[in-house]
Amino acid sequence: MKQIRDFRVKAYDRLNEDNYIIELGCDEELPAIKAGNFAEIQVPQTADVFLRRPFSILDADHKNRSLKFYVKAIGKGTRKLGELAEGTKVNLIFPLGNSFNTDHIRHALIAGGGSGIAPFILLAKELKEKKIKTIFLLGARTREDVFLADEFAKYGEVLITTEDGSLGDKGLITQHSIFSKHDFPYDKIFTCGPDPMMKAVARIAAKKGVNCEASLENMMACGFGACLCCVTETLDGNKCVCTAGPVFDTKYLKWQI
Amino acid sequence: MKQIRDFRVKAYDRLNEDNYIIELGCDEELPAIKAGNFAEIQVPQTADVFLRRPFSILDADHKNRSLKFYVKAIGKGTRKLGELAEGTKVNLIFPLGNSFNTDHIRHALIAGGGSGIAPFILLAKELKEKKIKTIFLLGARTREDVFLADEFAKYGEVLITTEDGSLGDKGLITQHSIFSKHDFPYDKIFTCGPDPMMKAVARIAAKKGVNCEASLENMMACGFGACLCCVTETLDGNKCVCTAGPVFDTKYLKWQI
Amino acid sequence: MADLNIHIKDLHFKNPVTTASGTFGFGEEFMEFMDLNLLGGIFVKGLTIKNREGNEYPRMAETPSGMLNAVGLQNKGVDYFVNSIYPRIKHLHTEIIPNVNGGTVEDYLMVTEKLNETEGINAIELNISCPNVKEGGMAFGVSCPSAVAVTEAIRKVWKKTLIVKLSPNVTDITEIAKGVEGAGADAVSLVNTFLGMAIDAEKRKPILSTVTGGLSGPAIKPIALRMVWQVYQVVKIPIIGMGGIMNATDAIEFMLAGASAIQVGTANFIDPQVSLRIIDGIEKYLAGHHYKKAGDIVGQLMT
Amino acid sequence: MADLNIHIKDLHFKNPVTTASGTFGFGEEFMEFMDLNLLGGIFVKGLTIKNREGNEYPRMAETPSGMLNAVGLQNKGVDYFVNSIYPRIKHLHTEIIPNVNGGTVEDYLMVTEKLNETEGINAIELNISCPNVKEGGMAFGVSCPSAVAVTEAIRKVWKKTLIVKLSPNVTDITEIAKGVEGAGADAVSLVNTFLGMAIDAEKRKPILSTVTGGLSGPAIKPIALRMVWQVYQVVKIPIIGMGGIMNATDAIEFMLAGASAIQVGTANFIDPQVSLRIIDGIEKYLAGHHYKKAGDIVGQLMT
Ligand SMILES: Cc1cc2nc3c(=O)[nH]c(=O)nc-3n(C[C@H](O)[C@H](O)[C@H](O)COP(=O)(O)OP(=O)(O)OC[C@H]3O[C@@H](n4cnc5c(N)ncnc54)[C@H](O)[C@@H]3O)c2cc1C
Ligand SMILES: Cc1cc2nc3c(=O)[nH]c(=O)nc-3n(C[C@H](O)[C@H](O)[C@H](O)COP(=O)(O)OP(=O)(O)OC[C@H]3O[C@@H](n4cnc5c(N)ncnc54)[C@H](O)[C@@H]3O)c2cc1C
Ligand SMILES: Cc1cc2nc3c(=O)[nH]c(=O)nc-3n(C[C@H](O)[C@H](O)[C@H](O)COP(=O)(O)O)c2cc1C
Ligand SMILES: Cc1cc2nc3c(=O)[nH]c(=O)nc-3n(C[C@H](O)[C@H](O)[C@H](O)COP(=O)(O)O)c2cc1C
Ligand code: FES
Ligand code: FES
Repeated sequence: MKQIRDFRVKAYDRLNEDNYIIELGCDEELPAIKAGNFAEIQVPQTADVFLRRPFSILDADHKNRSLKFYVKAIGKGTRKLGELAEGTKVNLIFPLGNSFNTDHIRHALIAGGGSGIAPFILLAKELKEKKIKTIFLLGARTREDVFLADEFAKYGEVLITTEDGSLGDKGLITQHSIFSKHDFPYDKIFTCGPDPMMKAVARIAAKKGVNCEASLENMMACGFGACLCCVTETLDGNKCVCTAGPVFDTKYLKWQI
Repeated sequence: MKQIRDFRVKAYDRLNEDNYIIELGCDEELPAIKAGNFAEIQVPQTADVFLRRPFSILDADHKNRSLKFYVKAIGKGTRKLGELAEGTKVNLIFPLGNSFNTDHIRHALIAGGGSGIAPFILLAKELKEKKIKTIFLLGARTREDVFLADEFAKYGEVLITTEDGSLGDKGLITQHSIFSKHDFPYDKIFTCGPDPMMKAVARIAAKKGVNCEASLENMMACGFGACLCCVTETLDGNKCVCTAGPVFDTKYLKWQI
Repeated sequence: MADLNIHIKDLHFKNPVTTASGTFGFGEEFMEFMDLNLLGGIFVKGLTIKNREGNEYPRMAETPSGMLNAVGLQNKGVDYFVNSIYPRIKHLHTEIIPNVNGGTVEDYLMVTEKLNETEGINAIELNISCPNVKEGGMAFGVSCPSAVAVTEAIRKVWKKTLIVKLSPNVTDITEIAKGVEGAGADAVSLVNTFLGMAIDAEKRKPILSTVTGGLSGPAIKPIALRMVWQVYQVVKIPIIGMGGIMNATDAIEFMLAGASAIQVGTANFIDPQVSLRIIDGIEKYLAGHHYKKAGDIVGQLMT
Repeated sequence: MADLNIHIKDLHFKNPVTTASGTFGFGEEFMEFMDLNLLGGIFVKGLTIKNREGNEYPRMAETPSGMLNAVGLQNKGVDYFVNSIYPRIKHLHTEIIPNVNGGTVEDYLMVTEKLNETEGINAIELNISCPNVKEGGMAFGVSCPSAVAVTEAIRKVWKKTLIVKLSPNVTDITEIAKGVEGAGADAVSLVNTFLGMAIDAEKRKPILSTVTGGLSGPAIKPIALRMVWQVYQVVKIPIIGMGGIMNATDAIEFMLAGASAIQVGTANFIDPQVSLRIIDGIEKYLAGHHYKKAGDIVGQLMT
């Protein structure tokens, strides 16, 4: 059940200058939250931000009634959200969107590019609970852009690629050797990140005949299906990323791949 | 010389729920500030306030490089300005406007109505320095609306009227007995407050042949003569309250009195 | 408590607060957030005769105190509405008002005829002001003769309440309002969005796939309010006002300017429950100012 | 460093950043805040043939991301400008451009003729778009024939650069722009303010003494930008763009849409030094994108 609820800033975890984790707490019990769900956050205390901003739910602590979000500061809203005093009221609409499908998997590959890692902590937890073996492939520009690797390591092997080779393999995520090895044991790929990277991953998945789900980050005005602004082209025509997604089976998307 | 300068919130003095004194500090030396001058404050951290807001300078501490403002919270900007965390950056344009004329006075009467008291602390200091005897007449709706009476008492006798009689004489400021007494020793009246009250005071001053200066609070867009929005009608036509005022000799104003 | 009812011919709003077409889906998107039966009415997403996929992504840009949209009337067509959507929402105790669109007068007529056969629909809103479609849409609403022509044509076939939604992208909105009144409209609703544009300076590209889009939100409120006030001076039919309404005070301003009812649009995206707060606020205002009914403040601006 | 110079016939802006009429006084109000010589130009407060007291107070209302004004061209008349104000500011190394107003074509002509005799003035801006005066003003700018007529009349007597300032309160701004281009304008500036209104719901009264006023500020930016882009498609003369410019990015957006220069208006009230920041920002943008001159980005939006 979707909620509109006031939270309060509990704490920040500053990953580096532009990246942070924000923890928000509330008084009532949290509803059920699934891996892939997101929240529409109303950024307070600024004249520059009119609409809410969507963020994947990084983690949900039902006992402490708090949610965590990983945020990369790229503009007005994401910067302001990183500067609030402890205790500041922040209004959320959540949980929104669909979730990843973890049925019938034996071995999962999670491919997160750049800041596209937020939905994967909850997913990692779900996969672990289901005892599904998981490998994490994190791609970034440089070592400074690799986040949460230690966290993911709790749930499976972590492989890293950086474009400049400063950490892990040098190159793009799709150039990692696991894709060229003869042995490709994964029967499901989950991906999130920049569009070109997700398309490249989807292309590989298609070639290998492996099911692939991508979490999209289109521009949204509402987040709950009212405005029809956030569409992506699918085999069934334009679909709202906020309600039909954000997670899509890549076969269903009309990506030129 | 007018300045555009960042200050920081140093402290609040909460007078009651809707009235407060805000102290703002800066790093550089303050310019000369005269009684009657005001500042245009950019209210930070809110989507609701587009333009700056004008406030009389209540007090200036040159040694500690801080300014004080007395604010009555009546709307979006004045409420937000009362809720800032210590250290919040606040931008000011100051000092703006003209000042009171304290030349050739023997005995001054200061008549402040409601929240129209802000310009009178600096004026009281100036009058005291010049050894000009001063009496303060403060009018308000109820005793809860009388502010800074103790402060003014440092500079002269304080008389109070309240509409409900909860403090001092009952009635309007202009109904106070000093105006009806045969003996009217004052040769200058300074007034600030709601328009009808200032007009009534000006009427009495005219009748008694005493010079009267009023500090006006018209709506301003800029505060420094650029927009021509803040005019008041004078014998010389429309004049900007922000540059020709805020202090006017009431004889010069085209008030229907 | 003040009487909040508003009647416009066959249409009965239990209060003056309705939701604007294209910002409230078909109501269902808001069911988890509120009791829809509390609303005066719901203007549902624009309908066309055939399925429309709408414009390409990106369709949205945030602007100061507002947003641009270029949805382009994405909808599954009037038949799908009548057969699949309406049956799911017709039980609601609030007026459901379809928003009728077309590229030609014939299109408008065809959509209207489909709705004619649908029981429970007491009014349609003729959208002659959509800035986001290549054909028809706003083109009808920015010229008086074409606005009159389409209104007259629909009037002939639609006997229940006919609301014509005006475009603000005109030199003189009073002329168009008078025109459609003369052509038989029972009410006008205004305003639709303003044609605007947003640019990504770094990429040197428009943000919207269609270059231009429709501006909505509080940014446009002062202009919308002026238009409602101007139209109120010249027409006798009721006005349904909108454009940047975010709270009860905004709504009351529109009513004072001459609107008998109002529509809440973009505000729904930011606070899905805002309409209920607006109803509450109007009630409080009426009580506080000792008005007996909502209609008593309509056009009561003292100028 | 990129070349920032812009030439429009006799007019030479050392950079594309100028200040908008009515928002920068006669420059003197800003001398304590900045070195005025750094500006491309200063469009001074609107002038009329006789002294005008302007409209009654209140003349201002704040709106979401904007403001309404109803100043009504308060000024001491063109003679006072020529004899008393101009001598005080003519030494500035920046273009001083008078903004010419009138109730009739004859008024406009008389003001222009007074300026004709004033050395150092290389351009005038014909304001046919002021929404705040009862006679003339916007009336000229919302009809193509009258816009053309006043432009033609002035063109006959004013030989130096003639800029015509367009009203956004029209159905089709391209038609008016083409009209004044044909009538001999050397440039168009757009937009003036949008006709809007603000209401005090508690008092049930308009906030402005004139009921309606002109809306400016970031709220109007998306519409202004769209109009500049539309006009750029149809005229060959340069465009001076404005409407809600608050920073360098906004200014660059207007230039990409087709403006050769820009005017900063309402932003001056909030940050009197904003124009200098905008000049800096444009320089950085040009350098960052490897442009040789400011003119290279004009109209370079990739659509
Ligand atoms: C379902 C979903 C989940 C998301 N999860 C996360 C998350 O967990 N962590 C995170 O950091 N971000 C996430 N995002 C992206 C996040 O919403 C945007 O970064 C944010 O809205 C930007 O706001 P801003 O005010 O900082 O940027 P603005 O100042 O509004 O814009 C800055 C620049 O970024 C561009 N931009 C803004 N939003 C988007 C977008 N959604 N897609 C592409 N470009 C955009 C703008 O065009 C502009 O060029 C998610 C988005 C979606 C739709
Ligand atoms: C020279 C000058 C000195 C001032 N000094 C002080 C001071 O020392 N202390 C103080 O508390 N206030 C002072 N004021 C008034 C103060 O500027 C306003 O109260 C403030 O701008 C209101 O801002 P807001 O955002 O809270 O109100 P808003 O939310 O903008 O408005 C709330 C309501 O107040 C009305 N309003 C707003 N501003 C004014 C105004 N200037 N005059 C009349 N009605 C107005 C609005 O129309 C509206 O109805 C002064 C004003 C001037 C011009
Ligand atoms: C995303 C979006 C979609 C819209 N779709 C329609 C539509 O289909 N038909 C219509 O008549 N108006 C449509 N509108 C216009 C609104 O109904 C309304 O006229 C406009 O948004 C102004 O009101 P507001 O400022 O309160 O949003 C749409 C507006 C938005 C923001
Ligand atoms: C207070 C005020 C006074 C104005 N006076 C004039 C004027 O005298 N002549 C004129 O052509 N435009 C005048 N304008 C319009 C501005 O020059 C400009 O066209 C408009 O404000 C839009 O730009 P902005 O959004 O950057 O302010 C005035 C605007 C304001 C806000
Ligand atoms: S964001 Fe509004 S429908 Fe998806
Ligand atoms: S407030 Fe702008 S001139 Fe006085």
